[in-house]
Amino acid sequence: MAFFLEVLIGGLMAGVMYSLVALGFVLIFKASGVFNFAQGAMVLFAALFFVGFIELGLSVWLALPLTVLVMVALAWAVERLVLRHLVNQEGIILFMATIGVSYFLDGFGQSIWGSNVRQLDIGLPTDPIFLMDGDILIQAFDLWAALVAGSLLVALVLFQRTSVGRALRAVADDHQAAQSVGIPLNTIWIIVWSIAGLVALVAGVMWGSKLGVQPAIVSLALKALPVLILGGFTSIPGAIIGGLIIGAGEKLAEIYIGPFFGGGIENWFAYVLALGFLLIRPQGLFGERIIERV
Amino acid sequence: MLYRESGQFKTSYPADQAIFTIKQDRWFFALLMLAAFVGIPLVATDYLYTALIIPFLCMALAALGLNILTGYCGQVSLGTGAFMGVGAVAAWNLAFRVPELNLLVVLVLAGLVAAAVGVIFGLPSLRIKGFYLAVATLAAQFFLPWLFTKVGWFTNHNSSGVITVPRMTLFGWEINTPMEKYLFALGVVTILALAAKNLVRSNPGRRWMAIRDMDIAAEIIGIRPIVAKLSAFAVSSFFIGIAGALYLFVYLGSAEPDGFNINLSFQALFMIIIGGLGSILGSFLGAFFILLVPIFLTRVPPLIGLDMSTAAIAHTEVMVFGALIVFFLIVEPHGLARLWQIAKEKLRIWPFPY
Amino acid sequence: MRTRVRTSHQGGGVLGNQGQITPGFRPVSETGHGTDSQAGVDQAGVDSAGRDTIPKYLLHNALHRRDRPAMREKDLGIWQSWNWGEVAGQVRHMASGLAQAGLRRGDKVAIIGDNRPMLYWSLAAIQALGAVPVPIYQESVAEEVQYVVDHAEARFAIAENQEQVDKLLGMRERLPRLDLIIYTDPRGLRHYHQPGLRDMAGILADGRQHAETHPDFLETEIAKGQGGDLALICYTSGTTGRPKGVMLSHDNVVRSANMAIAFDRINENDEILAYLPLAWVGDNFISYAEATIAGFCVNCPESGETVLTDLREIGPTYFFAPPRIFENLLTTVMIRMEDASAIKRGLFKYFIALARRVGRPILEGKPVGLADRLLYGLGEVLVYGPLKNVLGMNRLRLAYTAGEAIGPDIFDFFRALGINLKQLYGQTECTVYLCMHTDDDVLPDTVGKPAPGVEVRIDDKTGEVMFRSPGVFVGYYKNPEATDEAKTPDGWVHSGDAGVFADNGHLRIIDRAKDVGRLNNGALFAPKYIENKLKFFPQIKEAVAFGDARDFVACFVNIDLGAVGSWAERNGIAYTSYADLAARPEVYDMVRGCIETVNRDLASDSSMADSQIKRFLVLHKELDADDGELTRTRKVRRRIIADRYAEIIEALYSDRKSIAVDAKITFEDGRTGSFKANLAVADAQSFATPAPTTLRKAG
Amino acid sequence: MTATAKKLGDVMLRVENISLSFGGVKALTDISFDIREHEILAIIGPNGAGKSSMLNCINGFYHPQQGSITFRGQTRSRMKPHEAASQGIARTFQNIALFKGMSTLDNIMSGRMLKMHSGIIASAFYKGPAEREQIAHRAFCEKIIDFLEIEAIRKIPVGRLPYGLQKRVELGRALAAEPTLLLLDEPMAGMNLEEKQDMCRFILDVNDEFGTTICLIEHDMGVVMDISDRVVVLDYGRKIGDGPPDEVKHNQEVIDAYLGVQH
Repeated sequence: MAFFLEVLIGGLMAGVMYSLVALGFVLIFKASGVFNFAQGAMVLFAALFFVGFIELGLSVWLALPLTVLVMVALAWAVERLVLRHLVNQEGIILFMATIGVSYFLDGFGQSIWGSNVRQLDIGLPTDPIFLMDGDILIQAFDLWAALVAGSLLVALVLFQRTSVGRALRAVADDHQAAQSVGIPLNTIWIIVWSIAGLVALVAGVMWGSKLGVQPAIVSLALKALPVLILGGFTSIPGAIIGGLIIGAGEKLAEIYIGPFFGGGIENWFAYVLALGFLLIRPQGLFGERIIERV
Repeated sequence: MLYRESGQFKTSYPADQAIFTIKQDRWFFALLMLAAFVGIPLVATDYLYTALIIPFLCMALAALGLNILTGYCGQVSLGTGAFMGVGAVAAWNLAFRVPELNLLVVLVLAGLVAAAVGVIFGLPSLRIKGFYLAVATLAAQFFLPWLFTKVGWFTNHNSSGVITVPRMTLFGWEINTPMEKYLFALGVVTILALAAKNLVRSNPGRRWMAIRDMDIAAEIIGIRPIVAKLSAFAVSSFFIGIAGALYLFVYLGSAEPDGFNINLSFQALFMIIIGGLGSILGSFLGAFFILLVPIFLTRVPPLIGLDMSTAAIAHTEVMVFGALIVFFLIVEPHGLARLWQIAKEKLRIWPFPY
Repeated sequence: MRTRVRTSHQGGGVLGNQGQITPGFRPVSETGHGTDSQAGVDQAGVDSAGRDTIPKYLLHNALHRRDRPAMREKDLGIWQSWNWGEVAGQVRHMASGLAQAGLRRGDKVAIIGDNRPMLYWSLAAIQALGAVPVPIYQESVAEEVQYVVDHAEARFAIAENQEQVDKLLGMRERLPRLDLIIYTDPRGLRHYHQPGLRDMAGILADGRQHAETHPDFLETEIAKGQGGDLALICYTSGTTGRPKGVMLSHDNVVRSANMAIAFDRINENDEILAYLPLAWVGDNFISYAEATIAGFCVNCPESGETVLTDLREIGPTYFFAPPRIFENLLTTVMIRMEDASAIKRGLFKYFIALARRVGRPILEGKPVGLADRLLYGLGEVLVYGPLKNVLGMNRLRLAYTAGEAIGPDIFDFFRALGINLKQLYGQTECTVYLCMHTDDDVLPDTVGKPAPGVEVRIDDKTGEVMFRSPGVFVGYYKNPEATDEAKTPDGWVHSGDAGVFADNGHLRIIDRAKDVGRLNNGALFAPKYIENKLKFFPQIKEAVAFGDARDFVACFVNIDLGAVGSWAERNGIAYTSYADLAARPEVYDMVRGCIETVNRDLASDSSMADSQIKRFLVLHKELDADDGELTRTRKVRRRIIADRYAEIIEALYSDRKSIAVDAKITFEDGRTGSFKANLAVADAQSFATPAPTTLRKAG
Repeated sequence: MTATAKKLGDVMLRVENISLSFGGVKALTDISFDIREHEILAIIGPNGAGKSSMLNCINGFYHPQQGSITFRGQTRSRMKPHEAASQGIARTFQNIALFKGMSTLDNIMSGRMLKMHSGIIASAFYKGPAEREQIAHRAFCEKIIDFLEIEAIRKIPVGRLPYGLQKRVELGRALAAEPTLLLLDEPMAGMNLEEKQDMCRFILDVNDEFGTTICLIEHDMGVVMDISDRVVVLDYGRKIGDGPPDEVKHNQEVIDAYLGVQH
């Protein structure tokens, strides 16, 4: 029982990480209908720059804003060089475009900062914490991560209430409406991608300091996709809950089902879980139902 | 400019529906085939075969398969690598466990196995569309290679998990040298490409394109989505499976099942984006282009006197791919095939602009 | 949908029957009978084998060219094809069917519709029975149709489709002699139950039955026919009054055709596109008579809109077109090239210039420098070949233009491309031709020398062209006075055209004889000659010159909406309608430019110097055949114009600067309205005649 | 040839008390009417009256919460569109739903899919049965092309065609299925007068030459009065009129609906 809880909590904590990446996807999808496959690459990208700056001797508090700038610049570049030219294309084309972007960032980041694994320590406590008189062990780091994720979420929810936030939701509904809000579409996209960039940065930092900054992060980030299917592409809470479910689900599966398959199932379990889920509820946990009109 | 179509009128539907309706095109294609079957074997070096030509054939076939699914039926898939893996593993097991089986039979059976698996993973397409489906196919991409590594039977419990191809013979013809392998692959690919062309210009093709262009209308004229989509998955996977088998048999020779990973999937996807969605020709052009880029990147920088570390080259390669994709999607979403088509049109109405 | 009677199975009928008539029949080798059919044609075009009617040649083809293509039609997306065997089968059934329906020797049968195989076959079927086909222009309005059908006393009418059937039914009570209307395309006629209306399919079905019981009915009927029999009555849309029915005998047609075939070495390998009105003697002559006698293949376009596409697909080897078609082709070529890339335009300009220099000599086998030959060869690859390909002329070996004078540079352009374009002069009364260019002796402003077997002389008093030939028509149907007017007792015929023989023996036509007038100062005035010079400008579509019994020459001009329109766009001149564009001062200036060029040209020829145009105006509406201002063949109807526009004409000869007109216009949807327009009358500069040394040498 | 020249057969399709709503929003309320063999029935009504929804119910794209639709004697519930198609119901759409990537010919051929049976294998070989089938059906589709007078655009991708022609091609695609009931959703929307006249001619010809029963939605009253044998009027999802054109023309409720009187 205790062991189960420990695994469960561990899984939930891991899930938080997925949620962080998924959040980025959702933000962009909600605002621009673009399925941003590059979110994972953005996580690595952010992490690379962050750790890179620190290695250059900058303090965390200097590196952070700098990296934020980088991510904003990136958002601007993406809008300028990619989105702007694909405005009226079908979603699937944009999706493929983001795959391209993903590759580009991947290559770009690494050709600047190299591809070897880097340790990242932003001073988060890593000592274990024992609950239920020692039966359950939790990494303090995971708690912190959860904390950060939580606060980020709160921030986002608050942001949604601001005029810009409302504008963003207007865009999600339809682009004409966006114009009426008074903020040009391009600007809105830059904003959204910047925010997604920040989220990516947070995720990157968290993951970087947990597993070290390395290209593998990208493929880890792919885990956010099943999360989206579970939570629905357009729901922030969905992203969080989905993340938790996936995280917990795959840990538990690894421990309790894995052995029958000789382990290593967590790199696909999430997908199969999501896939099964799709068949029952295509629009995801929190996604709205789509009525097709003729 | 080179066309002299006037006087080439059609007095029957078969003539009017032929693949190449213009005499000049038929000549051109005939020359191309001549070059492929006779010319290349005369000039190509072993390096050329192994580094470019053979992988080109295999990947072109894979791209062709993916194009049927994505380009013609509009269903995005990121599972190409995995389905190639299915084909490869199936073919290897067949060849290994039933040695007396004819090589062609092996390929076909491997393709059928892949097709079956494809259909299974295609099931979600009945409920979900677009990105959802793309994600769903990732499940296949991660699950299948894992399966092959975990379940020893697939690799005959080989400790290293590596499968090595037994020596190949076709009707007593020993296929050893790169050239022989090339000719074999070429034969297979040619036949399959023709089959693909036939499919897309008759019922199945129209069914797929109808679903792609407007699935609602398609259903209302009596096309059953389940049939259309699953047949697309089946045919696509069949091609990809055979491509995978070739990839292992004539290109790699020996491989680990999880070598058929997501990068392969993306490579195939890039090939059809750059080559041209919904075009048989495009699949080949795209494959050629994508495979040329790395060779280009490794060869050219030294020539212009700057030496890049292998890592640097690898990274630039990835970057270039990314940039190319975005570039093509923006500039010519229909890829090289469309450029080719435009050029051809220009020649046909030369000297007029329209 | 059009009913198609494919006859691959019935075609055998011919062989079957022939089998009984000529035992041991074997198809002759292709090369063998190419000459065979021409076998022994003497100077007068008489066939030694005794074939003196076209149906007799049809039987010959059914026997000796059974499997060669005879006819194609673009229908249902492909070129449906019939070989001579199948055609003969069709004709066999149609003839039997018509006979069953009561068609008798000597009856007249009206035929009205587009160029459809079924209608060409009906020509043969009707002639086979010794009846006389009377083709009618398919765009004729009901009244015109009624007049011809009634005047020809037609008992039967074969109509292509609902449109034509409606015209006939609408006039039914005014056509007492018309017993039966047969339509070939049943679409939309499902609910027509009028008596005396039948589907051709039914006729053919009857015919098929009858043919089974009377296998050699067709052969015996055809055998009864003789050269002297009437082959055809063509109603000429004369420039004045009611159309006259020109009667042509089989001798006329067969001999003329045989000589034309020999003249241009036309053979069974030729291909033509039948797109000119079936009712025009020229199409009847080429697409039916020549085709049957020489045994070449006739291709029918899918529809009016697709003619150019079909032309391109077929790529005929033998092509006949009035000048305006070549004009339009050249205009579209030039307009399309405007938008081409600079490089292409450069290439085009360079090689066309080269072609204009050396193209004709090369075509006519005259000596040309090696360098030029090589360059021309390169041009053939880069420009001429592709161009001819796009125009559907790359297989063309023989092209004729006739009916009107053709612009010299249009004419030169096509010859420069290596297309053997020649001119021909003739009329219905002489069975199509009198003079033709020979391949090696071609001049843009003449119609060539009299063809073999044709005598031509100029009446020294009136300057009218007179002729005598085997093709001379029998007479005008039910109009002996007119016949006597046209024919002199000694067999010479008044052509009605004024012409002159150039020193080199070529004939040059200047105008209709009756239109040649004199200015008040006594100088010769040939309006058509002037008008043609104007019409040679692509911007000018029509022109009407006045001057007879006047002090000076003045003219109306119709601009060409296509050419001037795109010119206007390129020069940023906005316009709403034809009338609006026509009234633009810029357009007036442009037209004045053209007129003054013509004046210069006229001035250079002392005999014409006085015909220089002093005043002109651009007409607010296009002259139109539907309004009776032009003939169906787009010839100007002077009388009608003269009284319809009397007021405006007076304005030309007054000193008024403008004239108000009340114009009727017809909208897209058929409604009509009228608007007030104010036409400007403009002056043009004229020039002094230079010293006689620079007189244009004839030809 | 006029619509009145033919006799109307018995009921082909019966709509009984249909009600349809999307998430509470009522699109159709208790609609009932018949469509008779060989007739041309027009459904008219202001925008948002539920006309298209009605067609969508008939060809199985929407599934009404209440009521039943009986086609040729068999009442069906939750039928799929492709099933409706295989029963002989074809339709065109308000905003053209052609397959943009395909040529005119291919679009029309695709309309014939239900009649073509050669499978993957046969098609892959092409030569032989598959080709023979293609050709047989090509010939039929060419007749439709000829009928609709669109020879000139046979091989042009429909995406490049002007609006009016696209409408024609879509009609052609529907005809290719040789339907017994043809549903036309605003076949003349956005056409100029000439195009409308052509379209009317085609609709009448179809109804006449092939005896196809036609149910169409149209806004142009002139057109409706000219070509339809019977008119059903919808307003706010309710049926407010049903009868011959001139009868409906004088129905007060209808007039109000069109003048937009509140009720």
